[in-house]
Amino acid sequence: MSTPTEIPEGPSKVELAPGVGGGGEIPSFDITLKVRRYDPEVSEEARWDEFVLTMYGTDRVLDALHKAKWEHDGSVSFRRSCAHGVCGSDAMRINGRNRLACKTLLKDLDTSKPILVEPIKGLPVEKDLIVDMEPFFQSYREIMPFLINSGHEPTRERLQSAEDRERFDDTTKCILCAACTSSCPVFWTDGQYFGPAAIVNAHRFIFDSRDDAGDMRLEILNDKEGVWRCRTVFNCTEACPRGIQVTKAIAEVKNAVLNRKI
Amino acid sequence: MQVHKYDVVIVGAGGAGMRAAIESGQRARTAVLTKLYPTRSHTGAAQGGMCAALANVEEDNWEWHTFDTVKGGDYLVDQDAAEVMAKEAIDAVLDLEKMGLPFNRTPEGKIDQRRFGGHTRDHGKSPVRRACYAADRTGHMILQTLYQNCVKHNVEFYNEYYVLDLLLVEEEALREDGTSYMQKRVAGVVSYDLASGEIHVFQAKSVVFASGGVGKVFKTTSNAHTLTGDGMGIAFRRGIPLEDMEFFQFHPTGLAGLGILLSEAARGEGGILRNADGERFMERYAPTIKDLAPRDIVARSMANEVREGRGCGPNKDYVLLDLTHLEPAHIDAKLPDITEFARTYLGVEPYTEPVPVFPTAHYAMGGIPTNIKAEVLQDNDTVVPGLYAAGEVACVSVHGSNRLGTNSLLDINVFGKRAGIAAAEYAKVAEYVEVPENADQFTIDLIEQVRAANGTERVAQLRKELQDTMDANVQVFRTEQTLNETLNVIASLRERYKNIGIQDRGRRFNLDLLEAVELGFLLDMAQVMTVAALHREESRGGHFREDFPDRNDEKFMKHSMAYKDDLATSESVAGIRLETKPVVFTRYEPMVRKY
Amino acid sequence: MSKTPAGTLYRGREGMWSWVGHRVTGVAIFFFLLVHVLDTALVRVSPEAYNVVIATYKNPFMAVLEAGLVAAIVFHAFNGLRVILVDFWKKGPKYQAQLLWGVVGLWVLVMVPFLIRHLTLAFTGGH
Amino acid sequence: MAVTSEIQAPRSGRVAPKYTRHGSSRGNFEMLAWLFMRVSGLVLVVLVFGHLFVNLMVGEGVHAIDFGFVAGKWADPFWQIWDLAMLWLAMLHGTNGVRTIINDYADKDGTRFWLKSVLYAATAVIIVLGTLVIFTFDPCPPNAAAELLPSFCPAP
Ligand SMILES: Cc1cc2nc3c(=O)[nH]c(=O)nc-3n(C[C@H](O)[C@H](O)[C@H](O)COP(=O)(O)OP(=O)(O)OC[C@H]3O[C@@H](n4cnc5c(N)ncnc54)[C@H](O)[C@@H]3O)c2cc1C
Ligand code: HEM
Ligand code: SF4
Ligand code: F3S
Ligand code: FES
Repeated sequence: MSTPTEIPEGPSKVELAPGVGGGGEIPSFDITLKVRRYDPEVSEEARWDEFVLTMYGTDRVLDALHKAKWEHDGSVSFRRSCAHGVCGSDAMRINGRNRLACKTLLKDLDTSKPILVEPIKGLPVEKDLIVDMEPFFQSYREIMPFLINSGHEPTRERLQSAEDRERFDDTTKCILCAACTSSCPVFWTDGQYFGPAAIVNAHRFIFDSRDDAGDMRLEILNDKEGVWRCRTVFNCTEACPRGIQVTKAIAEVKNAVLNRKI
Repeated sequence: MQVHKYDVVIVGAGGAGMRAAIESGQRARTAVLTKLYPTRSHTGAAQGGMCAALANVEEDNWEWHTFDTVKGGDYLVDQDAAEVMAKEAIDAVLDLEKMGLPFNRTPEGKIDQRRFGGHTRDHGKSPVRRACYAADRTGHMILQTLYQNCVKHNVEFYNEYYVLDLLLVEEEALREDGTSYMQKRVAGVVSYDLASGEIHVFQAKSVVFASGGVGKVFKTTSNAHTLTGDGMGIAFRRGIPLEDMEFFQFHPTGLAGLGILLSEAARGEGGILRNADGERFMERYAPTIKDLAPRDIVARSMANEVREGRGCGPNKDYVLLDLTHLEPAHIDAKLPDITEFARTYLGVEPYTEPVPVFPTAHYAMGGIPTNIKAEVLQDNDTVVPGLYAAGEVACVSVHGSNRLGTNSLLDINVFGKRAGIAAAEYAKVAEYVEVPENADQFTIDLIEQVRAANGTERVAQLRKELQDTMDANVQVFRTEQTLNETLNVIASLRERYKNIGIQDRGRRFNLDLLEAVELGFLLDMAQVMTVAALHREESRGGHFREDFPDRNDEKFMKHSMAYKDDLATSESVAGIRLETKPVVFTRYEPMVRKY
Repeated sequence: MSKTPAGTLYRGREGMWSWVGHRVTGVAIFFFLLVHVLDTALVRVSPEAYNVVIATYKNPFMAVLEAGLVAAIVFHAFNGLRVILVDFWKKGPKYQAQLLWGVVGLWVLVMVPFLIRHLTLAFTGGH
Repeated sequence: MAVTSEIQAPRSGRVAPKYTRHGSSRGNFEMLAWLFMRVSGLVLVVLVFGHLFVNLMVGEGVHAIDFGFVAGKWADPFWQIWDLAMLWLAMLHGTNGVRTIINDYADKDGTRFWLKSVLYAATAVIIVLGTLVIFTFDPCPPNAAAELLPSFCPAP
């Protein structure tokens, strides 16, 4: 990850291929959006609501939800903020799989059938697509997700080789969206399992050469609700919108615990 | 009325809010109120980097950095503030590294640095590598690292608490010269708990505003849906002026049509802009540093290319960002996220195809006026004791009329830290200000009025019309006529706003209601921006008036200060009174800004 | 605390279905094993008793059940090896889906000859 | 509209009871169990496949199995050890597997306890019984019909 000394200069003028970058007309199409609705203020029963919407080629599921909320039923509730997959607000179950609504293009789904949108599983639903995230963050906090360095503070930065930096690069990408944890069948059972997201964030520090508390985190995850509950189901890896190799990270943590003990 | 009592209350848990919380949390009893889970804040979207003259890869020093900041801001920067920021930048970066931020590294293991627009060596001689970065998710790593340290220090967060009002009391006081004035004091804030729909009052000795930007007044924007200028709006409604609101930065490379940002790092790493003829047009506008010219210049150049018919695509309404001459491996190593955006959202493969881009509303240079201690000013020089602001919501002003890339992540860290320390120190010596009776009444009225609203106008429709107007008339090119037109539109939208209807009348997670409240802030802020833009009859930095295309130092080398003026005195426009505030000069005399 | 409304079935992929398979076969084998030890224990009672029970294993219906059991064991065993590779081999997680197809392939490879032999034996009758 | 007026502050850190972990487990039991599953699995592959092959594939397959067949095998200490190892490993492996499954799906502590008690009791019985059978087994029981016995038995 070192800086190449010279960045190539592009030519001042190039021939552009005809129509390059031009998308032509953006096609529009109709979709049926089915949203799992639940509002305990109204009824203890959940229900499906259907919206028929005209959408465009670059639209995402989030745009469809917005359209449903803004033009049809203002009470449809969901979290969202950044709208481009970096804040982790809008993990939800789209056609049965955990996805970020803002990163799922409608045209990549089968629009001939209704698109099903449900809250993520395993966390208490508060209203419609909004779930209580506290249990999720609690597990995150329990793995001590912060750098602990026992040496004395250097005056400048701590040195770290590019290779050492690369070692934990993958797990630094986590946006705490909970798509992984709420896709894990083990987490669904009793909610006690620390869950992949907590392990991913522990991994980020365990393999950071600047950190000295890896052993403490390994001890925490050597719990009966820790890494050993993972059954390598891989739903987490498939759900992660950041492309983090979650199961691999979990395997690395398992092996780190083993190596420490044996 | 539920009243919580804290020494320090911080509004907002983005970079600035959490940086403040880390400091204040260790010194005083601190609560952080945030409308989003902290890690959802928009600081996480920042990509390119955070600059500091570390001189890790080439010669550099903070004085050059100060100069670039001042020049980049077209000399409207308060130079004392810029100096503070450039000096403290080095520690700000090192602090983050020590907190655990995984910066990219040089072969020697030091923090790596890269080029960014407007950052030069020796007062503009050539580009310099000053931006420290973590791939192209520097903001993400800053946000995560700060949150991690908040967890470490057990900072108390109130997540999904919308602050909707600031409690200020006024008392008569005497100036040094014997004249009397009304001194504001802060008593706390009022918030709305999204989960339960309840109102909570927070009494505090110090309040820090760190609630971020206001990009959602525009349609095409890199900002989150939640960046609705609440903090600025709350302060403004309570009589605090807003400084330099006419200056809004339009980032050159938003994905065409969507506004999603492709970081300037794309150009820092060698990407270039081309028009429909395949020409690298920036060679014409900024012969020395070309594509790495400051954002306002690049954005205007792009808009100009499109205006003059050299735009690309079916509607000739965008230009192209060309990365095809770069090694795919280089692109993957340095720009993985943003190339993924191009692929995901436009279906364009940046290795082989140029990416359609167009300027997108990005950053509010203006905001709540503060001094370099992050203390909020109630006028040009009177501090409101106990009230602080930092980050995008504030205007120190280090960005002047145009912010340099990577200076904002720096700003939030430097002034976030300052605000946190100052707020805690103040709380140690200060007494609580009595919370006024019925402190929550204003907020209850606001909420209940909206909850009961059953008019015929839709919030989403009004917001869309507002955003369309702002995009059409208050974007990179402005004229008196377009601005006046906008004021008329906003005035009619305000009328219609009185007749809105919402459908969700519940208490739990009533986002329908919140969106209506947020629209109220957006309307206020759009109006302030437009009035300020109308007032500034010159072109400077991010503000370009076609009817006044030149910078006019004689008349306008000053900050604008917009006050809410309910009495609608004769000089005020649309209930907004504009005054000015002198710019602080220390080292640099204004020069023509040329790159 | 609000009740979690149940929704649709989660649409997992290779990893999830192989796990479901592994779990189901594991339990099935376990229960068979309990019975199998008990019936084998009859050898301690008397040769007659044992042979009577074992004879019931020898009709075609049981043969099919037996084939199912072997199928379960073979899948569980191969998938168990896959799980072990995922745990300990660096590239295991990356190739888990391919490994599963390998497991299925091997399973077919073992089951076809076995079934041919086992079912011919079962249906043609021994002695 | 039922809305509670008291709300614990701050909201962060308020975790629904279902999710709070009751203390942490000490020791490395779960790790060892996990490791055991893998090691025993590897050994079982050999044992079980060998067992199946010899019993179902060689000669006449399942038809050949009768008292004589079993007795013939267990007269040889090699098969005794083989089957003993298989019995123990498979039972422990299977029991631990089922234990995990009970932990996963039995929500209430009480249910968990009972299911596991039954499981462990069954396992103990089966292992003890199986072991006894293998070791106390007499391939040529005195008063049995000669045609049922393996050929090496002395004629009565
Ligand atoms: C796409 C993008 C890329 C960028 N890239 C760079 C870059 O490379 N370098 C750089 O220097 N700068 C960059 N910037 C600018 C920089 O990221 C932002 O200006 C900066 O992060 C703002 O931080 P903040 O803490 O002030 O606000 P934010 O991070 O936006 O946080 C605002 C906080 O306030 C809270 N809040 C808001 N309203 C309320 C309310 N009413 N009640 C309670 N809480 C409230 C929110 O919940 C949130 O926690 C970029 C910006 C964008 C949009
Ligand atoms: C033949 C070779 C075998 C191999 C290689 C093997 C391998 C494994 C492995 C690796 C696991 C752990 C899976 C995990 O942690 O996700 C496992 C689980 C299990 N095994 Fe086996 N096993 C074998 C035979 C058996 C036998 C004979 C039984 C029955 C007695 C059995 C019953 C189980 C059960 C019940 C589980 C738990 C499943 C779960 O938790 O989902 N296995 N096996
Ligand atoms: S690991 Fe991936 S899926 Fe899980 S919380 Fe982090 S970003 Fe989301
Ligand atoms: S889905 Fe669950 S079981 Fe493990 S591999 Fe992922 S955490
Ligand atoms: S809205 Fe931010 S991740 Fe989707």
